Amino acid sequence: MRRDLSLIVTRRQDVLTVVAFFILVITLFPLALGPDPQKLRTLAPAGVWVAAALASLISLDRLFADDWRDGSLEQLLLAPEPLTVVALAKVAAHWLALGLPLVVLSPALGYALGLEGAELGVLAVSLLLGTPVLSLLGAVGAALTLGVRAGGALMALLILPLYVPVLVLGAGAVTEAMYSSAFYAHLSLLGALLAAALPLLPLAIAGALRIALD
Amino acid sequence: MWDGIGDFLAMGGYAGYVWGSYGVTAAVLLLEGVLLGRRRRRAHALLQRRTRRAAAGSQSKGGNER
Amino acid sequence: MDTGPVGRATTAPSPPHAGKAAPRGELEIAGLSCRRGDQTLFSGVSLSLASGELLFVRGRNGSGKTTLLRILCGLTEPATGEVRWRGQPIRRLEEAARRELLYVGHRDAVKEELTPLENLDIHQGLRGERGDLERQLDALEEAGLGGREDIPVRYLSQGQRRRTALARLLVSPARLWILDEPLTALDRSAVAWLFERIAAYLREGGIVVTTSHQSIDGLPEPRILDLD
Amino acid sequence: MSSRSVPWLKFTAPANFYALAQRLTPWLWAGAALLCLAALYIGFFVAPAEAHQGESYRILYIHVATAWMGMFLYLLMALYGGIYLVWRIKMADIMARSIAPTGALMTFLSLWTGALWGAPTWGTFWVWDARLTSTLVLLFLFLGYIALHGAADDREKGGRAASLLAVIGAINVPIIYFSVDWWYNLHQGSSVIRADGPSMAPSMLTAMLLMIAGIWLYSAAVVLRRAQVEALEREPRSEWAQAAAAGRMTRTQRELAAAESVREHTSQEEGQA
Repeated sequence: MRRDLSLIVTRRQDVLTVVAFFILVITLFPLALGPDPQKLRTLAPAGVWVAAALASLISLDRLFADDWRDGSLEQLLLAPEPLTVVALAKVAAHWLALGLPLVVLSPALGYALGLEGAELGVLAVSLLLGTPVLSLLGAVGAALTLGVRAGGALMALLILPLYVPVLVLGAGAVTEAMYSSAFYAHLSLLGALLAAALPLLPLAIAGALRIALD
Repeated sequence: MWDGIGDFLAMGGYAGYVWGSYGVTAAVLLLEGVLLGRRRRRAHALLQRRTRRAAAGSQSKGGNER
Repeated sequence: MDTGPVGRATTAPSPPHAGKAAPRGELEIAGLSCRRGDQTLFSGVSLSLASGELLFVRGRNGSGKTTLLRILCGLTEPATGEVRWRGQPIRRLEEAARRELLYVGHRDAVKEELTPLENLDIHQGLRGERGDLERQLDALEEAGLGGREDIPVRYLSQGQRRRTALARLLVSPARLWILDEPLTALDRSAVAWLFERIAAYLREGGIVVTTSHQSIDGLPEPRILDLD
Repeated sequence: MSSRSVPWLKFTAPANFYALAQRLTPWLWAGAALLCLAALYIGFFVAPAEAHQGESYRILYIHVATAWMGMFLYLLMALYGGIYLVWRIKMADIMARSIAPTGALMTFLSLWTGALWGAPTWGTFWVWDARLTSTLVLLFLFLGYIALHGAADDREKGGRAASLLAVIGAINVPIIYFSVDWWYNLHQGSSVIRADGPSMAPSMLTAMLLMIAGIWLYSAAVVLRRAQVEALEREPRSEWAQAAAAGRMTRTQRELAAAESVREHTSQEEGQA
C-alpha cells in the first residue's frame, strides 16, 4: 500500500514545480520590499510561511483529481483498508513528497531573508510541525471540491481561512525567536494542533471523498 | 434630550459614523427582504404556471400527466 | 410524488425458489430506488443472486445502469432500499468481506503513466493481496498483453487499456464481480476471451453482475434486469 | 425514529414546515419591526450619551446585535449541517442553506458597523485583533458554504459537502479566535478593545437587548421565508408545493405530503440500518 501510494503521488515534475513556486514566492518579497536587510528580516517569518501555505495549497489542489478522473478513487473506496487510513496514507505520501522538501529548504531561504542561527532552526521546526496540518486541511478542501466547477479557486476560498491558526502560530514562533526565546509555547501549540488534526481530519477527508463519489 | 432635528442628525459630531452604520444596515436588510420577496413571487408564479399547464394537459390528454 | 421516468424492474427468469421460504442468496437486493436531482431513475428493484448466477442489467443510456452497479458495490447510497452481501449491509462490510468483491468500473482506474504490470501490482497492493509476479505475468499474458507488460499504458490502445483493467479479474480471488460495460473497446477475440472467463468463473461458483450495450451471445444464460 | 414518537419531528416534512412557517412569519415580521423600533427609540431618545465615546457609542446597539446574530447563525447552520450529514433530513439542508445568506449579511454588518465604531473610538477602522479576524474568517466560511453548496452538479451532493465544511468551520472558528487572541495580546499587551464601557446605563442595556431580540426575530422571519421558497423550488412537482404556491394548501394535502416524506425517510433509514 505504501508503495502504491508513493507511486501514485510521486511525480518528480510536480515536486520540482512546487519547490520552484515556493522559492519564487519568497523571492518576490525582497523584490517588492526593497533590499533593506532590517525590513527584510522583520518580514522573513511571514514571507516563508505565507509562501509555504500557498505552495501547499496549489500542490494539494490536484491531490485527488487524477484518481477521481480515472476511477482509482472508486477502487480506494472499495479497498478493504478503512478509507480514513487510505486518506491519511495518501496525505502522508503527498507531504513526504511535496511538504518535506519545503521544510528542508526553508533554512536556506530564511537565511537569504536575513534570519540567522537559532531562528533558522525554529523556522524549520515550525514548518515541520505546521505543514502536515496544512496538508490535512488542504486535503479536506481538495476532497470537498472534487468534480466541482472552478474547483481550484473555490478550494482557496474554503481552505485559506482555516489555515489562519497554523500561520499565526508558525510565523509567530519564528518572530518570537527573533526577539526572545519564548518560542516554545508557539511550537507546542503547533504540535497540539498537529496532534488534534492527525486523528480528526482524515475522518473529514474520508467523509468528503464519500460524498464526492456518491 | 436633543436640541432639535439638526442636533439629532449631527450626532455630536459622529454623524457619518452613526448614520453610516444604521443607514447601511437598513439598506442591506431592506434589500434582503426585497430580493427574497422577488424570488418568492417568481417561485410561486412558476409553480402556478405549471399547475395550470398540467390541468390543461390532463383535460385534453386524459390526465396522465401532472 | 415524482413523475420522472420510473423504471420498472422485471426479473426474468424468476428464481426457482420463489416464495416465502426462499433460501438467502449471497447478494440480496431489496426495494432499491435511486434518484438524481428530482428524477427517479429506477425504483422497486429487488432480487437475490446465488452462487454461480449471472445478472445482466439492461437499459437505455441514462436509465441508471452504472448507478445501480455503483449502488451494488456500495459506492453510491440508494434513495431507498438496501443491498446485502451475505447478510451484511454492503456499505458496512468488514475487511475480509470487502475483498470478496471486485469492481471494474466505467472509469477503469488504470494509471496512464504506469505499465500494465505496475497497474496490476498497485491493484493487488490496494486490496491487501500479496503481489505474485508470476501470477501477474500470467494474467497479462492471458489478457493478450504478452510482450507489453512493461510499456506505460499511455502508449497502448484503448482496448489494451481495457484489457489491463480486466486482467485484475485473473489475479484477485473474489466471489462477486461487478463489471460496468466491460466490453467497451474490446475486439472480438478479447470479448470471446472475457466471456469464456466469466463462464468459467460462474462454474466455480462466482457471481457476476454486468452491463453492456453490445450483444452478449456467448455468455451463459443470464438473469436479466431491465431498467427501461 | 418515527414522527409519532417525537412530535416536532413532523416538521421535517417540507409540507408541514411550510404550513408552520406560513403561520409564524407574519408574527415574526411584526415582532421584529416592533422591537427594532422600540430599540431605536430608547437607544436614540432615552439613553444618554456615553461619557467617553459621546454619541458614537450608539452604533454598538446594532453592532452587538449583528455580531451575535452572525455567530449564532453560523452555529445553527453548522448544527443543521451536522443533522443533515447524520440523518439526511432534507429539511435540515434547506434550513442550513437558508441561514447562510442571512448569516453572511449579519457578519458583514457587524464588520461594517464595527469599523465605523472603531474609527472614532480607537482611531482606526481595522485592527487585526482576534474578534475582528475571526469574524472576517466567519464571513469567508459563510461565503465558502454558499459557493460550495451551489458548485456541485447535484444539489444533494453540494448540500452534503457544504454541511461538512460548516461543521469543520464550527470547530475551527474557536481555534482561530484563540490563536489570534493569544498572538495579538502577546504583541500589544492588553488591548483597548477590552474597554467596552465599564458600566452601562440601564436604558442603554434595554436598548441593546431590544435590538438583539429584534434582529433575532428579523433573522428568524427571513430564514423561514427563504426556507419556504427553497422548499418550493426543490420539490416543484409535488402537489403540496403547487397548492402552496396557489395559496390553498389543505390539511389533507399537507398530511398526505407529510406521510409521504416520512415514509421515504424511514425506508431510507432502514436501508442504512
